[in-house]
Amino acid sequence: MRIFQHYFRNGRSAIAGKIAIATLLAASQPVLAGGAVPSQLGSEATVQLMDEPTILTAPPSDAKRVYVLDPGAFHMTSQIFTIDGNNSELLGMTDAGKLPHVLLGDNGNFMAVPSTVYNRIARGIRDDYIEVFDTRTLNVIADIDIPEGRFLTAVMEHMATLSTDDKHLLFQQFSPSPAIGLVDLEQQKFVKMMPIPDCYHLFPAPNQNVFMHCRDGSMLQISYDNEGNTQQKPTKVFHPEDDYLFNNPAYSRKSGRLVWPSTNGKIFQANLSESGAEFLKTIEVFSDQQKADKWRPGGWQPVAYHDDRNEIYLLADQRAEWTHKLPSRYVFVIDAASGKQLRRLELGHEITGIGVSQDDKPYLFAVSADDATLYTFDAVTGKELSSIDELGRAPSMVFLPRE
Amino acid sequence: MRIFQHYFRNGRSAIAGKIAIATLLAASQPVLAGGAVPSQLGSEATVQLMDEPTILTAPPSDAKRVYVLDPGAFHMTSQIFTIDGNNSELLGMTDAGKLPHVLLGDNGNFMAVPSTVYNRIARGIRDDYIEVFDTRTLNVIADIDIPEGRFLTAVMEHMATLSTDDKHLLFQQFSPSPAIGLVDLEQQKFVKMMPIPDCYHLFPAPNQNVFMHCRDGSMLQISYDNEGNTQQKPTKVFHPEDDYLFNNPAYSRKSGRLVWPSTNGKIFQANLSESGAEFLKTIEVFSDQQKADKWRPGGWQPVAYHDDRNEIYLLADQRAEWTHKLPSRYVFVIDAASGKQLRRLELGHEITGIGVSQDDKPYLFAVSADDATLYTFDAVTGKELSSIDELGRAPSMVFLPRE
Amino acid sequence: MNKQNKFDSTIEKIARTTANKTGRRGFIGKLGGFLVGATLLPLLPVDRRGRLKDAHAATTGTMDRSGFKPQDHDTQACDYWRHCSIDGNLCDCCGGTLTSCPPGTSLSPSSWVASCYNPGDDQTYLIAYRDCCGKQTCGRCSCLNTEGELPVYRPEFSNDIVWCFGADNDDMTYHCTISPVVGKAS
Amino acid sequence: MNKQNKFDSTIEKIARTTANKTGRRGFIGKLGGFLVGATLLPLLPVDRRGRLKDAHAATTGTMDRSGFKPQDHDTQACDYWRHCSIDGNLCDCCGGTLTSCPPGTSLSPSSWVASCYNPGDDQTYLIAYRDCCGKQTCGRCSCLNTEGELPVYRPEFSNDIVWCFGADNDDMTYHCTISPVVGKAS
Repeated sequence: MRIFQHYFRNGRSAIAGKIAIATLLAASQPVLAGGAVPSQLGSEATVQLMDEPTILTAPPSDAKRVYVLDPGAFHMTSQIFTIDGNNSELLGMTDAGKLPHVLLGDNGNFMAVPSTVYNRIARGIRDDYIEVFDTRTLNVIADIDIPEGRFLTAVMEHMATLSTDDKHLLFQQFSPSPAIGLVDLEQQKFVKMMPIPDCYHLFPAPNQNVFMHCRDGSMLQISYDNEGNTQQKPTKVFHPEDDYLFNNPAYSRKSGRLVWPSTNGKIFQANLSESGAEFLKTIEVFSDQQKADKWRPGGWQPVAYHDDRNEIYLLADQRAEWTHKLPSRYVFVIDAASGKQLRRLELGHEITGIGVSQDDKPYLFAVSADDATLYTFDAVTGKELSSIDELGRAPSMVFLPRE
Repeated sequence: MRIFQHYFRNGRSAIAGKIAIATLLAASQPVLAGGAVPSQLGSEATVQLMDEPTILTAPPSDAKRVYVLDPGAFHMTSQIFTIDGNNSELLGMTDAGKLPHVLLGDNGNFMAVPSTVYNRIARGIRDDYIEVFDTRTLNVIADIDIPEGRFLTAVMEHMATLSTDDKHLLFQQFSPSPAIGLVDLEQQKFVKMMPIPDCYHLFPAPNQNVFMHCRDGSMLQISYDNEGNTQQKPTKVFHPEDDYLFNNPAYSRKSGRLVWPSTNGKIFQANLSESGAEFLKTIEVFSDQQKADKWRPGGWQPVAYHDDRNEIYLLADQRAEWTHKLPSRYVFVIDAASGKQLRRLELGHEITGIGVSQDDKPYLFAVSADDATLYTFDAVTGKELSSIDELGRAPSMVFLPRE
Repeated sequence: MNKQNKFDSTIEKIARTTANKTGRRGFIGKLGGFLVGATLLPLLPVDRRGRLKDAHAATTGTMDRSGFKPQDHDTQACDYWRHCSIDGNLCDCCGGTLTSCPPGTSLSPSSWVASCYNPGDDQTYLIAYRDCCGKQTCGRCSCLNTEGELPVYRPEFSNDIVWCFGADNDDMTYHCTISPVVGKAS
Repeated sequence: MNKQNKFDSTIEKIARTTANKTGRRGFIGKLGGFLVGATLLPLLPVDRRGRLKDAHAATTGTMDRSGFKPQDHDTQACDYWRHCSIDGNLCDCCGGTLTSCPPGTSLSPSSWVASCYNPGDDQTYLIAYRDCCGKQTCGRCSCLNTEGELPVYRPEFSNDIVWCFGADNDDMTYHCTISPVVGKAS
């Protein structure tokens, strides 16, 4: 919250300063852009209206606020849809560049978006940056330059993250060597690329700790100071090599619970904290009969976790091996403590990604890239409540505050 | 041709120079972009192949080379599809920004594309520029900065043009005041914004002349020198106020013939040359019976003209008034001398824009934004010969060399 | 057919008014005469029944070659009467309303105009379409209506122009369009 | 089912080879052993019958949950056997060919790999997918094949990465993918 207010006090003027510079640059051109109303248009250009046009502000974020990301298929521009999940009402849209991340901070009051653009569409000069948006006005409250180091992949939720206290933003670099980019949000500046071994994903823990998952099946705990100096400590190996983990696990910044399914139907769990990683008993989701009937998880964002109910939501369907990224029509709800199947929700649509609201009457949000539609279900009864369509080209991920 | 060779000699190094600067800028960042193959990938990153991958070069342009533009619906990025119209084979694609123009020079050997981008997707700092592409390699052979003055409208073919000798490129500005931007292609530099009255479109004539169409129904002949000084001379009024002309007339840079239909089915014609505009007898396309049956022209790029055959191709259908931009399923072929209907082609698809090849076995190319497909017809028999689909979001225009 | 004629005569009236004010062969006319009349009209066909939010808001009411057939109950459909000359996206489907821009966009003070027939009260109104700018094309509720739409050489009636003149930050980028009323057109 | 098993064992063999070379818990393995074998293989299933150009090249052969069912005659369909692990656009539909980039793109020297079964000769081959870069997403013949595709922490088998490392001008932008053969995988 403190950071957020800081943005409003100082961020605005910083942005205004940048725009002033842009204007100065533009003014040095022989002719200005079309900002002014052309004189030859006459009075109809600013005709007086009986209606009073305004620019809307969205209501404050709540537990059922949903953001849907449409990155297209590796396209150069993306759209983020702000949706009131209570009634599937669209509240606004936010633009981003190639394969952006959507990071919700301060209980959903701000949204940080690491993004990448090129000055000639898909070539020329690359520019990586982080935009911070007020989620009510959807105005930019900070624009932070970072090195051109973002790891460009089909968007993986946890390849960039806010720290648990929203003070820092971390993003992953793959090339030319593995590193984490550290950004100080309070100072609105990039700090350092922190070298790491060959590990992936970023799961924040309190007091400037972050965990990564490494190729060998272990986690790596990294502590960093404000200057980007790190201490790194590996955990034990927690999953076998032939259990291939999905690219998008569920992680709760609030509780530190990591929930990570494999393509063959196991779920690995850990509680991450400053003191280390506590690994829980592996869950075998499907019964032998279900396995024989080819039930397997699948989708792009296939798992969600409800903190207070300690429930895991897993996208699954009857499918052949090696079809783990295709959509699913069912969600299995699993007790995260016992590993038992609690219920199975039939969604009736081809679903790519899911999320669940963290309130006590949770809704399950399910996006279909095929339909370009977000469907909303009662997470307990599985009843479909509402939907909203025309969400771009291939919306594939949902994001909620506090998840 | 001379200009084109000049590009190859000098343009390349100019571009290389720009890229070198870009690289220097990038190098001053803490970390470089992903250009190098990451060391941690090991040998599989540059694995030796049995196949020999190459980068293709398109065959030389011919009369049936077709370019299809997909600007989307006022989107920030566009695609231009290079198609061999002989067989509907896709030869390659070219990127552009918001509402670009497609200008084919030197018998189709180069393509100049005036374009507009913003550094934060749809806001921030605007950049207008002209990219010149070699149509065989689709490489950029020049990138010319221009003032941020392009008139941004749903793409109108003749709001930018090459001069008849390919030495200059002209583009239209609307705001803050009407002007023509003059670009010297040989010198690869912007020359001047040349003030004009409230006129639109640019139809080039030899020896640094260009004609525009003005609100009052007259043309304006503009002569310009290499420094952008102009002499301006109006023609007579050639069409009544209530004959609303389509936004996309057909114009032959080769012959100077302008063919301009109105939404109520008249066709106005003029021969434009250095010595002025010669207006021809107005054609009434439809018979009284056809008018009673509601035949009217319609589409976004509704007319094409074949120089040697002196034939006009007009998109039309049975339709209500004020539906002039909706697609049509028929083409009426009109003798440009007599005004007689020669034949009617039934296309069988909802067509947005048409073009005709200028050879002696002409093909009619018809793009459907609804289908995202280019259909090819024998322009004489009307037989559908081939088609190619998946041409972006809403391809609406076709361009051919020498038209 | 009667309504169509009425509509046409309205458009023609605008055209003539424009011509009268500035001379037939002048540059761009003004709608001055109109505006004086308009600002005196107190009663507006503003939809006061609240918005009929349809959760499943696919593009509906798309115009075909049989022409624009206005309705007066669903503001998020292309055939809502006020949208008679919109080529673009309805802000009502993009996080805005019939007369408000979505959050984070900038409202252009400039507009093109059209004369739209309201089947609810059998009256024709002048609509000043304003674009909300500074974001990429919204993409929802895409409409191509051209009732009374004129060529680019009559820019004040042309919906093919990016109408972002005067928007904040010089952002000449189209997101969506709102349909505020100027006043009665007849 | 037999073929499926055979395929799986190939993938496992790759995985084990990688592990053996570098130690199971090492960082990123190398396919060295593979490459030596591959470069000795003279016979390749290159399609020498010429390209069967289909003028109407809509995306066909899309994979569903029943799995990848390869064919060996239409290189522009998603189910052509060499494309078994492509998430993206076939360059063959974008102005390139099965093994060539379209004009104006840049060919990345880096690649991810997969082991694909060719029903024409009942053999399995190692394919090194290379991305053509420097233009926006082609958009034609969009395929989502995931046969043997592994998570991002096994990047050499992951098709979710923009594989433009080493492309000209640092253009880390995805246009389309080609499917050259490395050699026999068994």
